Amino acid sequence: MSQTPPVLQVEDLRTHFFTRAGVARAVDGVSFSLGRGEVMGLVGESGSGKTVTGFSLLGLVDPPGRIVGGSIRLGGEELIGRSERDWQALRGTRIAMIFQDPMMTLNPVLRIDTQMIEAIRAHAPVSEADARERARAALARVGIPSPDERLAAYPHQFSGGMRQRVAIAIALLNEPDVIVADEPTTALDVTIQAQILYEVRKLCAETGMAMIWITHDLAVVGGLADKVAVMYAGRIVEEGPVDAVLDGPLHPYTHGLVGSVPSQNRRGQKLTQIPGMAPSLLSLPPGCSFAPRCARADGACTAMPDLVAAGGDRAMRCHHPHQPPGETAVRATGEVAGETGRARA
Amino acid sequence: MTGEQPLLRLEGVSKRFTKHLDAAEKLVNLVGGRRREEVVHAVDDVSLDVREGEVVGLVGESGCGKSTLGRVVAGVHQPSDGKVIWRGKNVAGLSGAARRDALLKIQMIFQDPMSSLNPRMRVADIIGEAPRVHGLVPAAEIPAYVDEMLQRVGLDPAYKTRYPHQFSGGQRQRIGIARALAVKPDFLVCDESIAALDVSIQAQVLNLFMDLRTDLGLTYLFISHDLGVVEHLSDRVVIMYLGRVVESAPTEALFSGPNHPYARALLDEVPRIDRRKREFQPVKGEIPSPLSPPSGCHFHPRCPHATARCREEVPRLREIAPGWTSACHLNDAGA
Amino acid sequence: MSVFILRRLMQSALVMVAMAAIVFFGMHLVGDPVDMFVSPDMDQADIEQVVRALGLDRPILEQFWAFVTSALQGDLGQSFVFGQPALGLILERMPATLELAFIALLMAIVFGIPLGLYAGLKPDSPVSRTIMAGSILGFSLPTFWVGIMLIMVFAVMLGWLPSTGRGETVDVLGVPVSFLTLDGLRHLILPAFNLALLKISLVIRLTRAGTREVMLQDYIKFARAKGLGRGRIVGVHVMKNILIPVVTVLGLEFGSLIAFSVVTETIFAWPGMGKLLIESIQQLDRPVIVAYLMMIVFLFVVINLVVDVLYSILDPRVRLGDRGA
Amino acid sequence: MTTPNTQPGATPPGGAALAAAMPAVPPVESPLRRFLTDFSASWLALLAALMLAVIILIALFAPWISPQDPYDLAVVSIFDARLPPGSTSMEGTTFWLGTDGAGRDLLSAIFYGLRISLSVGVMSGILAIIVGMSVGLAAAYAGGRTETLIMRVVDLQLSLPAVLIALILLAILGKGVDKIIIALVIAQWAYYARTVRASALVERRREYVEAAACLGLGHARIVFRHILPNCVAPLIVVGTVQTAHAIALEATLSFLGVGLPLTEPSLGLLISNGFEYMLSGKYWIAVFPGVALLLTIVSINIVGDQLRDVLNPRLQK
Amino acid sequence: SDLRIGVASEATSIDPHFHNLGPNNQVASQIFDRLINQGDRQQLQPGLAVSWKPIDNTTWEFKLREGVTFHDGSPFTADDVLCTFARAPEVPNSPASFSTYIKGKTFKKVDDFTVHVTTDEPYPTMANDLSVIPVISDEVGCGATTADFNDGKAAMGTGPFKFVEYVPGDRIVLAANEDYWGGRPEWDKVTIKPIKAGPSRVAALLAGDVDMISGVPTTDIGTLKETKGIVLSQGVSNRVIYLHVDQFREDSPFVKANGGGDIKNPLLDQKVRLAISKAISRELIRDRVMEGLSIPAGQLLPDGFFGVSDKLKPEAYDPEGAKALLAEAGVPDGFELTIHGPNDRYINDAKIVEGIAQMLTRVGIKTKVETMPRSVYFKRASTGGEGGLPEFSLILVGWGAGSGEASSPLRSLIATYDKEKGMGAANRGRHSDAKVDELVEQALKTVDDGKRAALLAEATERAMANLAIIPIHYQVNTWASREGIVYTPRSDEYTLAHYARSQ
Ligand SMILES: Nc1ncnc2c1ncn2[C@@H]1O[C@H](COP(=O)(O)OP(=O)(O)OP(=O)(O)O)[C@@H](O)[C@H]1O
Ligand SMILES: Nc1ncnc2c1ncn2[C@@H]1O[C@H](COP(=O)(O)OP(=O)(O)OP(=O)(O)O)[C@@H](O)[C@H]1O
Ligand SMILES: [Mg+2]
Ligand SMILES: [Mg+2]
Repeated sequence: MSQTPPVLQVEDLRTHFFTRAGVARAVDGVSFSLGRGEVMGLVGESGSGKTVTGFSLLGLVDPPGRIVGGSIRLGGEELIGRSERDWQALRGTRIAMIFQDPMMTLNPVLRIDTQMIEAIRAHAPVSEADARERARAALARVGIPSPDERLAAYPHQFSGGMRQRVAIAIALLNEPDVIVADEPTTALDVTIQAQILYEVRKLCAETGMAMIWITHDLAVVGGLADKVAVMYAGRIVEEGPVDAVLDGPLHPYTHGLVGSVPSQNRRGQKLTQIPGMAPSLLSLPPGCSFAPRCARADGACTAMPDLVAAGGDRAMRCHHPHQPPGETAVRATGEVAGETGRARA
Repeated sequence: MTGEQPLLRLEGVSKRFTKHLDAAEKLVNLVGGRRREEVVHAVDDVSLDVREGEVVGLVGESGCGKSTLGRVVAGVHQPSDGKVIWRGKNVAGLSGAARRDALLKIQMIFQDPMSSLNPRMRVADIIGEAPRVHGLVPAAEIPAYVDEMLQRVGLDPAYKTRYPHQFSGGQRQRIGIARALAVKPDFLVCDESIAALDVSIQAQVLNLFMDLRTDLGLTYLFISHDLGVVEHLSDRVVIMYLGRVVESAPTEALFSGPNHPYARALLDEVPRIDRRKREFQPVKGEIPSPLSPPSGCHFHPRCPHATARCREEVPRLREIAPGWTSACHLNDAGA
Repeated sequence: MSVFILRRLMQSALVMVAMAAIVFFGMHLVGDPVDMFVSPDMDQADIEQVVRALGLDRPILEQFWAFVTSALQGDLGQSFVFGQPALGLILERMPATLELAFIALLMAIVFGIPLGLYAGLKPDSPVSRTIMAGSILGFSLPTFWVGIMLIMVFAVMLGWLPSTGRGETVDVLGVPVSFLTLDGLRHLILPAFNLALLKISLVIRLTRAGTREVMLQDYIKFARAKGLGRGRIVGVHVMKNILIPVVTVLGLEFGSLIAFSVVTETIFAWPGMGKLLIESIQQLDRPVIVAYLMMIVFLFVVINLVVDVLYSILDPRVRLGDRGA
Repeated sequence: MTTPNTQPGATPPGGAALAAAMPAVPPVESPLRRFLTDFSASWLALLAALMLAVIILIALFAPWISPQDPYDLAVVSIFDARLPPGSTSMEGTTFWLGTDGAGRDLLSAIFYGLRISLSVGVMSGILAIIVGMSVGLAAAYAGGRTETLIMRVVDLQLSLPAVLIALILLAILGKGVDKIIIALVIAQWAYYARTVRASALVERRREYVEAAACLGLGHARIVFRHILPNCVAPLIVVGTVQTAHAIALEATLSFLGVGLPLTEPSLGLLISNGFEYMLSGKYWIAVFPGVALLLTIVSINIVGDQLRDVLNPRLQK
Repeated sequence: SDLRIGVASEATSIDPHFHNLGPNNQVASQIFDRLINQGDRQQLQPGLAVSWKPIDNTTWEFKLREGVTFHDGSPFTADDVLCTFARAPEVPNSPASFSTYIKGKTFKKVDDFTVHVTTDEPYPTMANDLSVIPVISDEVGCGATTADFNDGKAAMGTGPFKFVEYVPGDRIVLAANEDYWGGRPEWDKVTIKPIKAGPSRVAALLAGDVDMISGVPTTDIGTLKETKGIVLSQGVSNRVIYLHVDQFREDSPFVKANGGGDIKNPLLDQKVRLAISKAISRELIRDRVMEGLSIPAGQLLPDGFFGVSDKLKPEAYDPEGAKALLAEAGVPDGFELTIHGPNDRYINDAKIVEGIAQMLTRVGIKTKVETMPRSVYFKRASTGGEGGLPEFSLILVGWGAGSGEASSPLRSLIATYDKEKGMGAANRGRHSDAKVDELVEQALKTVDDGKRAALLAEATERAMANLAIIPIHYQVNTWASREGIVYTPRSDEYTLAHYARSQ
């Protein structure tokens, strides 16, 4: 996968919010790249900057926020510094987004067909009938039964799961290269979430779209993604293939995160807990922002660690990382890695 | 189980929410209209025993009646049918102080740490109000008592003059727990109590629950849709679907092999960090409207094994192994 | 929907009865209409004759009963002052009031929505701040004061527009309207604007608040993520959403326009039913006051009903049968 | 391993492992302080608040700061009627804003008028709030048929414009401060009832109410100690706007001749009297009270506007 | 040419007999004639009758004008007169009919142009009575309903103008009667617009929307005088503004001792009433309240009207004298009093009340003011008190003598309240003086004009000496028109198109 040139390459992306209370560095030096058909999970606590990263990729950051630096290259083209008109042409065609709350992402007073057809006709001079046909096909593709009737319905006539499918169908309409999915299943029921995950995976495999799946649920990432990036306070602190990261987290934060998932632990036992809470982005400590909550932190942590490669496509940002679970264990099966993880906890 | 009196017993508890017809609708009916009262069977004939010190996990999809059942247990709702029996006494039959005591012994911990605390009250009042009103603690000792409660849930008593909005989500949840503990309950109903918390905070609160259980010998009804959490915490798991209990089993047994097709679907298809990249075979369809639930077994439209009988006859909950009950016609076929 | 309408009608009937009773009995507590009418030269015998003729000598309950029975047959009594059926008097003057209110409504929409939209889309620009400051002013100025000022400036000082009265009318479907003639239109502008001012401010504020709120919604962001242009987003996604509250509120405000026309009509000598009401109050013409109220309540019932139906048409989420419980 | 304690004091005493896990608490900003900073974000609002304060002070202290007691017929003389601003009376006092048709010093009349207008607005506001609040709370908390019934009445009342209601009521009741207050209360209570019910309904569904029920607290306690304080913010917003409305309404009614008696000249009545002088060149008789009324209503409305923005959590930044 | 008039109050009907009310009579006067028309000072002039005289003690003979036609061309005869007087008292739903002027009279047609009217007793005011009743046409009018008049079907008279259109609330349009017996009027078309609010009316004139307005507010007179292109016409009215004083109760509800205690009603004492009269500066009221537009009054009708006394002068302003009188009457420190008045009835009514209160306060009578709309005021003033008696102690009222004779106010305001006899109907102070009653009754039976006038004057003098009422002033009415139009002011305050002339 790393052989083919990446569809999306993000480097040192920085998006800041200039609020009355100060500058919130919501995204502060995020870098990653995404290959064709690749699914990347972006995990992190609430407020760590996941959504803002997603918005930045589509140029949708509203004042008081602003992309202050870095580079986003989509298929080799630099997006930062483009005009709003250029962005508009890109959105929905080359890069699309799905939001968390399916109840809120569709305009409640417009019919589904209106909302779908406009998305097609905004980008190509397609006839109404053709656009409708494409919309119908898109609905069918995401598993909505009797799409013809559904086109004429209003969003409130759909359940949450159906709405999210419609949103996905809209994102797919113009077959973008990259889809940013911002916690699209968090608000849904477990069984519905399973259905959507199933369909999304199928679609990615079929169309070769790359996807960034934003979530705070490690289990979903484990089930869906090829690789995972863990964000903390606006920065990516660890990145790598899913199995490797979940089985052998290097960064203490990732380590704590994985350890706090109950099913990783033996029943009834105390969970690993990360003390404290996420820092305010307005007053980040100098150096490693996780240091105040980190059991391993020492004086060195007052200096900002760089994102360094850790072998096996992995990278992390820590002065005192956990050891990978033995040279041999890195490639070990999930079972074994799970055991070691638990033993440590 | 026999002989030993359960701490809490639900006998055929139902809770219906009815929207009555108004005069205009009745009039329309008189002239041949067909307006019906809308009845939601939020909880439908649920029987359940909870023994002292036990942690019972209650899972199910959204709208299946988990919270309603929790509220009935906590005494916030009166059951439409059936009995809630607390330490052998029907709560509905109690009155005065006895009733109040029974009510106080069962406390609830809520989902949303923000909305479950009155934003206009200081922490000290939130926690101290009930003990003071009920005279559980002499008025002079309330401040010390509040401090004690705060410490118990791991908060600095110095914060007690603050308002809820000045705390983080996890801290607020602790305040909610302290408020419940302040009336010295025996039984906690936790309704999605960690769902709204951040990943790293969830573990803190879960650990607190486990500590309280060992320290105070509390009994829990733990409502959650996160199977991982339920598995981790509970001794027994009850699975609900559209107001009915479909399966109830000891945790280990259930997670090793659920009996009801719905339970199986739920357990299988939910992503878990230790089972990655499995091929999903999700249950089809969505949870039906509780206003017009399917006939017979509520699950039959989504069930891969549904038969004609499932469409007509409501399956009864029957014991398939000691302490393990399930409501599925397939069990009869096998038996 | 039919249930909804039925429910409304039942409630309205109840209100009308209650209203009639309250006003009927209330009106009998104040003053003595006969004192208002009789000419000074009349002696007591003549006066008593009038009292008898108007039926005012009978016990109040009997009078009420007579009123109710004839009201059920569509007769709301005879005006003391005009000696004509009160309802007829009101209906005769209704077109003038409705016309005024309609034009005012139109002005509110034509001025209010674009300004409000602008202020909502650019909440921090100086123009928006000016619009909002202006709207607060428009909101605060008492109608009667503005009316006087309008006459002062546009009729007296500048002489552009006539000061009072209704201009030339032409009959459309038997209803006299004045907006079709130049003279009529000229007479209409000032009072209509006077009446509209408050509503313009209201629409501006409503539109602005709606716009600001809608612009924050996820679906707007999603529409942008689809690559839609600003024109389409504002013109379709935002507009359709804000139109719902604006139209409903405006519909309901139509009623208040009719009510406030009492003030405007008095100042501009506009021959509508508001002026009739004020005069009837001053002259204690009880039957007209009671009939006016019944009429107004009825009108409002109709307006509310229309607004609700309109609302359900505009907003797909609303199903009328479900409301009210 | 040294744990850099960047926020000293954040770790509570009480050695449990749990306590050690305690995160720092955000710096305390008292609600009042936050409210004040938010409110003063707009200089216009600040100015309006200041103006309102001055107006209220004037109204409160009118008898002490007015050059003349405009009700004292022994002082007021029609000799001094309709003097332009800056004239001096027979007795030598200066009428800074001139005099009206009865020879009252306009400045004093405006001060007293403010007093009456404001007290009519505020009194009716307070009474309407009390009535509306009780009704709204009762509706929200009782639910069911009671609520339906109450809300129907409220809806119907709201569908009839306040001017009309007040107009008819005053036609029945007659003139007088008490009468107009009654009329305004009847015309406006429904706004408060609706507001309170709306927010009480929201609050009632909040989990803290359920928690209170779970803790065995009584209904009255839940309603008044828990629900009510949380409904106050929208009530304040509606209250300010409605007070401004009430003042304008009173002025309008006085203008229409059904409001206050001549001897208790509110600003509305002063304007209404001045209306007669509109074309006579004696502009001051109508214009100065008009400006006073305008300043009052505008400043209340601006303050109300800002309150709405500040108290509305949805628009909070 | 056309004339557009803005008037203060609206006619409620075109039916001339529906309501005996100023605005209605004003409109009727232009469409219909009376047997005897009233001139600008209400002097009697031949109308449809060319002459009238008593032929014996109880019979009056009216000779009718020949050759007069109604607007539809039909000739006017005695039949029209008879049917008119038959219909006038009988109009259904009439809130105030003309029956007062007709009852007790029998009409007889002698020939087509002679009518005899007989009464039981001598009836000197016959001509005055019949000068207020518009004559309608036998064919179209007498059988018609009020509605028929309003939509024009029956609105057919012999007057100077023909009915064209009536849009209630908005306008009445009239056209010249080409064949008017008194000569074709100057205006081809007359539009009468009711514009109630004074400033609006003035504004309409200034804006050129109307050519002439009636009831110019006193406040605007100064400006209008100075406005180029506007001319004013002013004339004294038959309306006297006066105070009624409670003279029948020992404890009057609105009179209190200083400090609020009860007190024997001092108003019963003529000296106190005189003190009040002396305390009031009628000149000041004229100058400061009425903008010069009133004439201080010393009796019931202005000079020049029938039956007024030439001995009576307005009471001079004398505060010291007033204080002395109060002291003499045993209330040297005055007392507390509330004066009541309407605020929407007479020119500047509320302000006058307030001015009076100021003046009374200055002589020691601490006076409060309460004004109210007439809809409330008159009922309370007449029957609002205990037992249906007048409620107030001191009130401001006005009286316009419709017939232009002193007998009208004497009979209604001064004569002892007596339901049976129909006397003192508006005597809200319940002043009672047998001597005055006797004089008035005698006058009402005296046909000889000279004797009657003397009797009326004597009654007036006696009543005024006793301060049965306290007259304040006579209103002066003002019309304003654009330059080129002059209006001859009428003392009955009517605005009639044929009294307006272009120059
Ligand atoms: N409009 C804004 N104004 C100011 N700050 C903002 C704004 N939007 C986001 N931020 C800041 O950016 C930070 C990151 O927000 P973001 O929404 O990306 O978090 P997230 O990781 O998506 O969290 P969640 O899991 O809760 O969705 C937040 O802490 C917030 O302070
Ligand atoms: N007060 C109420 N009035 C009417 N219906 C209600 C009420 N409370 C709950 N219901 C209905 O009862 C059903 C069960 O609701 P409940 O809240 O118990 O579900 P739940 O299992 O807790 O769902 P979730 O996981 O979303 O919290 C739902 O269909 C809901 O609409
Ligand atoms: Mg997010
Ligand atoms: Mg729930």
